[in-house]
Amino acid sequence: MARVGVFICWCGANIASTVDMEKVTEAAAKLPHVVYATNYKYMCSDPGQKTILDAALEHKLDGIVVAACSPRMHEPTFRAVAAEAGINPYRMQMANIREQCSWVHGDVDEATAKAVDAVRMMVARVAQSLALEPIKVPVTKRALVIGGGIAGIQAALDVADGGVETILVERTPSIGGKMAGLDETFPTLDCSQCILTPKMVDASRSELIKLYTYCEVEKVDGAVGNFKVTIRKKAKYVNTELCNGCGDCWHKCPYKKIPSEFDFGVGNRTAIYVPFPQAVPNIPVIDRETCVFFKTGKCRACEKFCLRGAIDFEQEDEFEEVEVGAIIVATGYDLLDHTQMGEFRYGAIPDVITGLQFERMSSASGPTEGKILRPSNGEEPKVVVFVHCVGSRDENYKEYCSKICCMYSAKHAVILKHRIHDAQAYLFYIDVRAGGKGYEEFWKRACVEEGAEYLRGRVSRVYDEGGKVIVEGQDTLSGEQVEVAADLVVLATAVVPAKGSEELARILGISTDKDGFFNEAHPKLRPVDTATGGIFLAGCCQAPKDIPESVAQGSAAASKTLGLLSKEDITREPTVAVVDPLICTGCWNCVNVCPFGAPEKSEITITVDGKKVTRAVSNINEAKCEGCGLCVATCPGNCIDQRGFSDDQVYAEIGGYLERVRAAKNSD
Amino acid sequence: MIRLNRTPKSSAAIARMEEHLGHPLSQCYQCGKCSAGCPAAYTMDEPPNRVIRFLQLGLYDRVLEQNSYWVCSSCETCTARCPRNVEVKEIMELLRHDAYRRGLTSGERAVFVFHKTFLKTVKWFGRLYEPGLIMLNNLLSGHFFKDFAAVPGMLLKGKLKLFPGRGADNAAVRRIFKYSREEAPRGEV
Amino acid sequence: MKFSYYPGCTLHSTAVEYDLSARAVCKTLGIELVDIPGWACCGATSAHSVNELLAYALPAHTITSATESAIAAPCAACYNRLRYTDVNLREDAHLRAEVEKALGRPYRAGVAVRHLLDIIANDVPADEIQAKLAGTLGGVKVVCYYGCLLTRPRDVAAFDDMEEPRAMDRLMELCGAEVLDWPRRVVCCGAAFSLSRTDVVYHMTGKILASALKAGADAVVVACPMCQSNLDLRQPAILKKLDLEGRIPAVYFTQLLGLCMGHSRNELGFGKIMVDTSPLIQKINSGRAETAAPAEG
Amino acid sequence: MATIREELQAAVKKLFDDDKIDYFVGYAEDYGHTFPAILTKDSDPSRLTFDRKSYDNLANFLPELRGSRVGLICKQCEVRTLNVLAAEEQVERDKLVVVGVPCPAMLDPRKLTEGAADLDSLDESYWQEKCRRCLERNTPLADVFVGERVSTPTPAEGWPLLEEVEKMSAEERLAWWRRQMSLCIRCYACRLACPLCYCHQCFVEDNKPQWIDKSVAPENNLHYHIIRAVHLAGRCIECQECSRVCPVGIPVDVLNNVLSRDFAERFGYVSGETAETQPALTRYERDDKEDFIL
Amino acid sequence: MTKAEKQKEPEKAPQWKPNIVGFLCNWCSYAGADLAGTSRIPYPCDVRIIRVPCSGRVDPLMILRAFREGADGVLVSGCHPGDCHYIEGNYYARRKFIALKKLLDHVGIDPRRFRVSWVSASEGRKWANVVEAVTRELLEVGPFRYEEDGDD
Repeated sequence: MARVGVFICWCGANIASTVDMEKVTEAAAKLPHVVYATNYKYMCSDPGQKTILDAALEHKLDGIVVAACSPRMHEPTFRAVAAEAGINPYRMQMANIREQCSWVHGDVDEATAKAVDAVRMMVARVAQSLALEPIKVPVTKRALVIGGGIAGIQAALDVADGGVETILVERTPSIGGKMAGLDETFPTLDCSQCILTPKMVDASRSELIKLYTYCEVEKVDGAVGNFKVTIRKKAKYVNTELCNGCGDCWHKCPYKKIPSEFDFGVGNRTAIYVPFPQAVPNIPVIDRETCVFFKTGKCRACEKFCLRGAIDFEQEDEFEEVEVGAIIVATGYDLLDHTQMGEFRYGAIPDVITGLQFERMSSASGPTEGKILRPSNGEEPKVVVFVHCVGSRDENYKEYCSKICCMYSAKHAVILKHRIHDAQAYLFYIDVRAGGKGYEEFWKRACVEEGAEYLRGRVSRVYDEGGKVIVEGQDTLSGEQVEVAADLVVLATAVVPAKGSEELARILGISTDKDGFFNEAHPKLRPVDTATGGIFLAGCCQAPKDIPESVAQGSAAASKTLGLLSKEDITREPTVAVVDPLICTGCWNCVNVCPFGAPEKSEITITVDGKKVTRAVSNINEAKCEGCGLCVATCPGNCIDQRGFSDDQVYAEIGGYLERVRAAKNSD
Repeated sequence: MIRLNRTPKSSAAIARMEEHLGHPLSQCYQCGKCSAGCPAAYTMDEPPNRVIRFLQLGLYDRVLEQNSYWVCSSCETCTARCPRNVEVKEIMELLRHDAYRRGLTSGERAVFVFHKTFLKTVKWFGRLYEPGLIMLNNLLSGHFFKDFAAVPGMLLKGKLKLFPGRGADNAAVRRIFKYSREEAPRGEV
Repeated sequence: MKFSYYPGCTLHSTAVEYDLSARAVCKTLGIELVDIPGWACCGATSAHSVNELLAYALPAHTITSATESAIAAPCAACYNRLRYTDVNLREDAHLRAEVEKALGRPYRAGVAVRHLLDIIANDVPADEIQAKLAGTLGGVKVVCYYGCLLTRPRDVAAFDDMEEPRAMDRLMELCGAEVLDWPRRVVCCGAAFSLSRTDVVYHMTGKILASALKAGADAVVVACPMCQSNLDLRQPAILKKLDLEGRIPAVYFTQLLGLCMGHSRNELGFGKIMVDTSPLIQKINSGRAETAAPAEG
Repeated sequence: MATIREELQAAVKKLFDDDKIDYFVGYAEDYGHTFPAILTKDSDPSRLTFDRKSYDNLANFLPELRGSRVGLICKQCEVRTLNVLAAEEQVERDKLVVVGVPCPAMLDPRKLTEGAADLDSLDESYWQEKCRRCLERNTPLADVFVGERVSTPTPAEGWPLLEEVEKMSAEERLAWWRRQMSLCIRCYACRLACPLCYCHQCFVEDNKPQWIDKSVAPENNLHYHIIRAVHLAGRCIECQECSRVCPVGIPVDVLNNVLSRDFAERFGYVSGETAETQPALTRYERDDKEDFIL
Repeated sequence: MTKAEKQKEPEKAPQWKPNIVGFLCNWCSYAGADLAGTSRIPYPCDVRIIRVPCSGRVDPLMILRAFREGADGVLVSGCHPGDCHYIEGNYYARRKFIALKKLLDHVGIDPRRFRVSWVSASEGRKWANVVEAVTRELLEVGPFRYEEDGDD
């Protein structure tokens, strides 16, 4: 028999005015396991707590029931009291007789009966409650950042700044991300590369940051504090130890007309290439898909001209396993493909480009050296139409606002005016969302000082006629249909999660929203965490963001990471699932349903009928288990139980209540 | 359908207007607060913000065809409340100046005539002579006996003088009128 | 205190009671008013409507003709035009040159243009006014109507709040009136269309009258002859059109102030108001008697 | 039938001779009965047979033989079972040799009279119910096929007994099931015959806590059968072995059929359709239809 | 009827009250029930609440156990689909309950005896309404007995 003490709280008049304290105390005292029952005006007060402490010692209690407010209110308080009294905190249970009883029921008899039942149920539960100890998991003091754009770079720099080794994985040949390709940045018009490249260099020089460019995360095992990550190092066909980035190879590569991914097709690259001149690391890779040697077996021009003999056609993808304690995901964004949209003629008009293509053109280090030109004939455009919300705020494509387009379109209009003084910009918009520091002022500058003409309304259709791009739209402010004969049309297409993020979500075991952006743990209070411990988010992979926001979140994720990795070990609630391996059949239902990947397939060897048998069984990774109990309820063989919410406890609660009902029924 | 071309602000009138206002018309971001508070908007062809919108799109002549600026009462509610400090009342007045010069009434002949009459009496007497204004106005507008019902009472109470008052510096006033109409670049009555 | 006095055209005709009461009150308060020799019409509302230069030159003539360093203007429209002119001529040298050509003499910058309400409410200390009061308004209920041009725009007519002016309210409270809150203190009455688009006046003034009646006021207190004329002269016709009962006199703040200072109704030109003011006077008198009685008993 | 028997024996002998399998699971005949038999290399294959009384679902033996190379006679029933077991990783397909047979439709022992002479010629009225719904009689997964392929008649629709029960009112159904359950002696033959009841310890034997009372009160029995049906939800492949083996004749499979039919209608779900078909209760759609949640 | 019996009658038939077991998930419904309390929204007092981490923790065994122990009704309440604290526990729970519901209906147990609801932490009012509705229905259905003639 357990030795349970029941402590009933008046909560002043909050409970005592509706629930008969004496009756509940009297009933509690008669219950099995109960050796002491009392009531007090404010159990949570100092004297109230002292009452519990004294009684615990005097009556040698090994379990406590506090009948008071909701456990969501004071469970931590009374668990601490239990601990002080030398009773395991998990053998303290609260009967909720305030929020779910006295405050909602007016009849004293009914409320008192319900309170007695609540106490009965909790006493039965405490009697079945095991003593639990918090789980401690040691922490690997190393971080992984996935994605080498500005958010990832910032996160890596900040984590390294905190003295923690950081692995930065980037799938393209250089870090820098989208920001490396931008021209001037709103609202201050400072040059993107001028502010980014120093950070890229810092990242490459830091002793604590290991750059893994041209690499991808292949597999992630383990849990918070101890992830095992397999990284695929894609074959570069260049020996990075020997290469000094002299550039002879790509200058000699005969195949020069490959549309550059970095330039979004505005410029070309060779088959062996660095994506842009300021690339970090400044080491080329051979693109197997377009290299003539890999296609025909002939060429090897790069190899011939490389004086250091760095070209290595025999390279293969390699895999490396690293151990990290935390992961920051910063995989960024792509633009929605407007060539799937009929109103823009499915991309058939060369003079209809995207915002990022415009950036590459206007960038001084870009393929046109900063000249804004019509792709169709290479002439300077004089009339340029910018279209906001292409695919954004459109239920046929993406319902959400892509957030950055208003500002970058305004910036484009300003840049256009700066580069081509007699050019006129027209901007079709629905709202101008300029909610950042200096953003509204910048927008005003674009339309008042730089003469950008804003037309409130959507573009209905674009077509080419007589060498012009005719843009048909509506100016809802005047109520008039308008038409512009443009030389160039720039589409602010919707920001979408980077290609492959859904696959990465699966690998990491984190969830995505309906649009494929990674989900934060709480939209307001935990915007940097994911629901999976130890995995944090930064930048556009979570939602569209501009540079300052991406940097801020990168730093925030870094600070979360440092906080986590500053501990020797992590303490977790012990209310996790446990498998009985002797009866587990390895049907993997638990593995299938667990949202956190906590049940893992493992084996045990046991002796059955004198023979050693190896069986496949499930094993719960306590570091991953969040304690939802889904596997427990799913296991058909009742092989899994949950500590702190065990079958025994629930069974006891049901019985504690219905025993009385059955007795009453039988006496009829 | 408006066909927007490279220089929508090519209209000289609009360029002059912007120079006069001291700010470009694009200063207006079409929030509509001017129209929201305008006591005369109810009788305008287009409310003030629309007038500005048409001007932004270069449709100066279309604006002149509408009555909005004639029925503006110059109460300045718009200008006073504009969050972007657009000189809305000023825009209306500039439109009136131009229309007056061109003799465009846009369906508001009575208003047009009133201003003409008013200035005539001021020009003649140096000060406003109300009975004269009423009579002349009615004569020119064709409403011969309008508002005369009130006149006997007003006369009884000594509110209307039968003869124009004296004392104004008539010579100075005539000089002002002459100069404003004939020589001044900003005048042209 | 000495001011050049610019009554404007209306105070010499339709608003003669404003002129009478303004002079009487100023005298009591020791404000000396000096007539401006050869003053001319300010041009409102037509000059600025149709000819910009005229709109500046006419007020400039009057300002330049003033003999004192400050002008007191009782009419809100005149005040507005004069201030506009002064502000713009000081800021715009080119415009000033044009105007001076029209005037044929240099513009006299530096003359302060003040509205009479501004002077009485802000220059004369409240206790000084209080000292001159011989009686009260006996708790009569009034709404204060400032009209559109008295406080607008912000940087031209800067003596009171643009949307919620209180100068007149304070004066009336000082006089012992119950000043009611109402939403139309700065709404335009449509004076510019008094003769040309009477329907517009009916619409705009009608809203003001209806609002004042709804507030339960015994009188509308005004500081502009244009407003008064619209509210007063056209009131019977407007209320008939709106199908509203009752009459509400529109009186000048100077008239009520003068009444409390002991000037006679005749002196203040109460008889010149078209809407019968005797019920108002009666209320004031009975209110005075009520407040006085307990003090005696 | 004689030919299939010889072909089968030859095929099994070859599998053992070629060292492809450690065990062979099939049917043997003795004393005029057909019963399951597990053969090793040393066993005599001449008793192997396959006829219309080869009722048992042989996949039932697979979890036991996990880890060994097994040859197995597969009717359509076993094929679907294999898929479910494969999805639940209870069998390793690469260690399995599926011996396909043309299924002639199994007879319902309760409909057979003593000494019926020619079993081969008995018509539909003697068949087991499940055989009327058979989708494919020629073992689609077969690695080795013995005998001659047969044509599959158009599958019958409907669940005769289930529909009959459903015609009753709620009170009548409760009474009917109570009567059925009062017969149950908790011998667990249903569980034993079921190829998908492979738990090392059944929930009903779990006494920590004792969710379901051990005594044979009808409601305890009903709860046992309901939970068993829940555990088989989206897994039961309707072989009806549970009912066939029930010594007191409770049509246990009706409860399973309730869910088989409902899941097919509601989720478009067919258990054991492929080896990748996950158990229905271990997956979900965001818009799963239901009409009872407040 | 004797006089004594007549006098006894009102005492012997107190109004019958249903016994309802409620399994509430800790994050949404339990918090929602707390909110009904803090908002002082009254509702019938016949539900006894068992706190579970997630509606996905509720095993059909628990529901049948409650009936076996004499409950007249069982109510399971969790987070709305898409809002589960554990991301997707309630989706699995929903499927499980669809199966159980179907079976209970089939064997002739009144469908009103087993209810499921989605109540979020902000839906104190909804919780009160749910209890109200469930209680009202059970009052209509009456006490639950498997036994035909009271044997056990």
